[in-house]
Amino acid sequence: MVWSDITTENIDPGDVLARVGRPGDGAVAFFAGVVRNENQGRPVSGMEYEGYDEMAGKELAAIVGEAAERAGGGRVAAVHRLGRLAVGEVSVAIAVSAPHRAEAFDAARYVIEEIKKRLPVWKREHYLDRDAEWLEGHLPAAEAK
Amino acid sequence: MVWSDITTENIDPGDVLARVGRPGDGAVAFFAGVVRNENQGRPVSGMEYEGYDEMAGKELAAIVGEAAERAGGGRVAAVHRLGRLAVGEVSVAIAVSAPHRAEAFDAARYVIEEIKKRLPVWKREHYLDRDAEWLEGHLPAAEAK
Amino acid sequence: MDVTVLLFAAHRELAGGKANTVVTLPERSTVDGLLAELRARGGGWASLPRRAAVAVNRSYANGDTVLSEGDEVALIPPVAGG
Amino acid sequence: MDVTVLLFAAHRELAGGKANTVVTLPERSTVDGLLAELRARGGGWASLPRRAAVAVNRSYANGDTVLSEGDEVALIPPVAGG
Repeated sequence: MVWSDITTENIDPGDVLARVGRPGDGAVAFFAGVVRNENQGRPVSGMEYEGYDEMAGKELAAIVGEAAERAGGGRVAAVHRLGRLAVGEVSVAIAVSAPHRAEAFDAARYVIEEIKKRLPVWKREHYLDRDAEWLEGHLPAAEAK
Repeated sequence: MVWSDITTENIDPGDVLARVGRPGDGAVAFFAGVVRNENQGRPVSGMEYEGYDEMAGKELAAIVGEAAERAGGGRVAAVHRLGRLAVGEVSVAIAVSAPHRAEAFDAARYVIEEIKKRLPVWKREHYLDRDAEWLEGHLPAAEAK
Repeated sequence: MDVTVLLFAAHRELAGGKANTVVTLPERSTVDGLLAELRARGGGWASLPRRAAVAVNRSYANGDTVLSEGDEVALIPPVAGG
Repeated sequence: MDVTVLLFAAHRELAGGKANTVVTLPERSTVDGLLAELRARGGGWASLPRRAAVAVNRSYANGDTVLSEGDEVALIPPVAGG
């Protein structure tokens, strides 16, 4: 079982956790990314996430499918939020259940690392003391010259 | 901030998650151990956790303190349940928040690995098709001859 | 043939705020050919980063990927999700 | 001097179901001395696993830890929490 979504709604970690788990699974791993109140010493007032919506949905689905396979057929759920988020709000949440803990941790970690590498999403940090800025990101591996 | 508990009550992952997180933390990692419905092919009806209660509380507190230090002063919460648990019930839950994801994952992983190595807790698996059995465990490092 | 070019985030600002634009290209143009064409427009387009990932019809593609009429070509700035 | 020995899980069953027992030992006995004394009792005690961790007053201790009057000595079977 895999589930993924790109949303502009508030993310509830409990809802994401509730999507995984089955009688043969002994381990549940979860990760959430949260908007911080500072970045490299600059006070932050919020974060604006822009996405290439349709491709982001397809790419996130591919990532959770790969993660489920790595977790030996474990259950994987992931959701990424777009739009303007306040400090403390959840931007991404990932839940994995698997028979054993190593698989669950590895799959959850895989999903967040792949999101950072390949999900077509960008973020613009809003500061208390200066203008907003697009943050430096990772160039996806498939690269035109 | 650290929090830990040994309990005979049902564990609610949302309660444990709610104990971590602060404005400077961008990452939340969570792990839950769940009673499986089988072990090495044998159908399991439940698990009975016995603990050396007072020492388990002290040892779990030490583990979460070590984890918080590893996570650069991150917040760490962990709870272990004792008593008779049904399949699907949560035996242990760990939540960590930290500025960045590597620290949060590492600290959560540290807590569960140390629990398995040193928490004075034992489990007796109850089977559908035969008598219950104490499971093989790990000998804590400080060892008498 | 015509392809639709999508721009996002910092790229969009470089190109004067446009989110997408239709570009007419010779048949069998490649992704690299399209990028050269865009940069040749000058202005903000000239400063489109030399390093850019490209997705054709919502899948990552290479510079030598051949384009077809109606393709949706997205220039993907370095991604920063999570 | 008297120390209280706590037994858990499989150990408790080896020792006839007793969760704790008071043992009288010579002054300055060690943890290893206590274990030898227990095994010498025969019956289930004789089969207490050769490899056992020991906690004295709720902290892990070594075989050569010296015991004192009133100590709480727990024999810790291989642990299996989580």
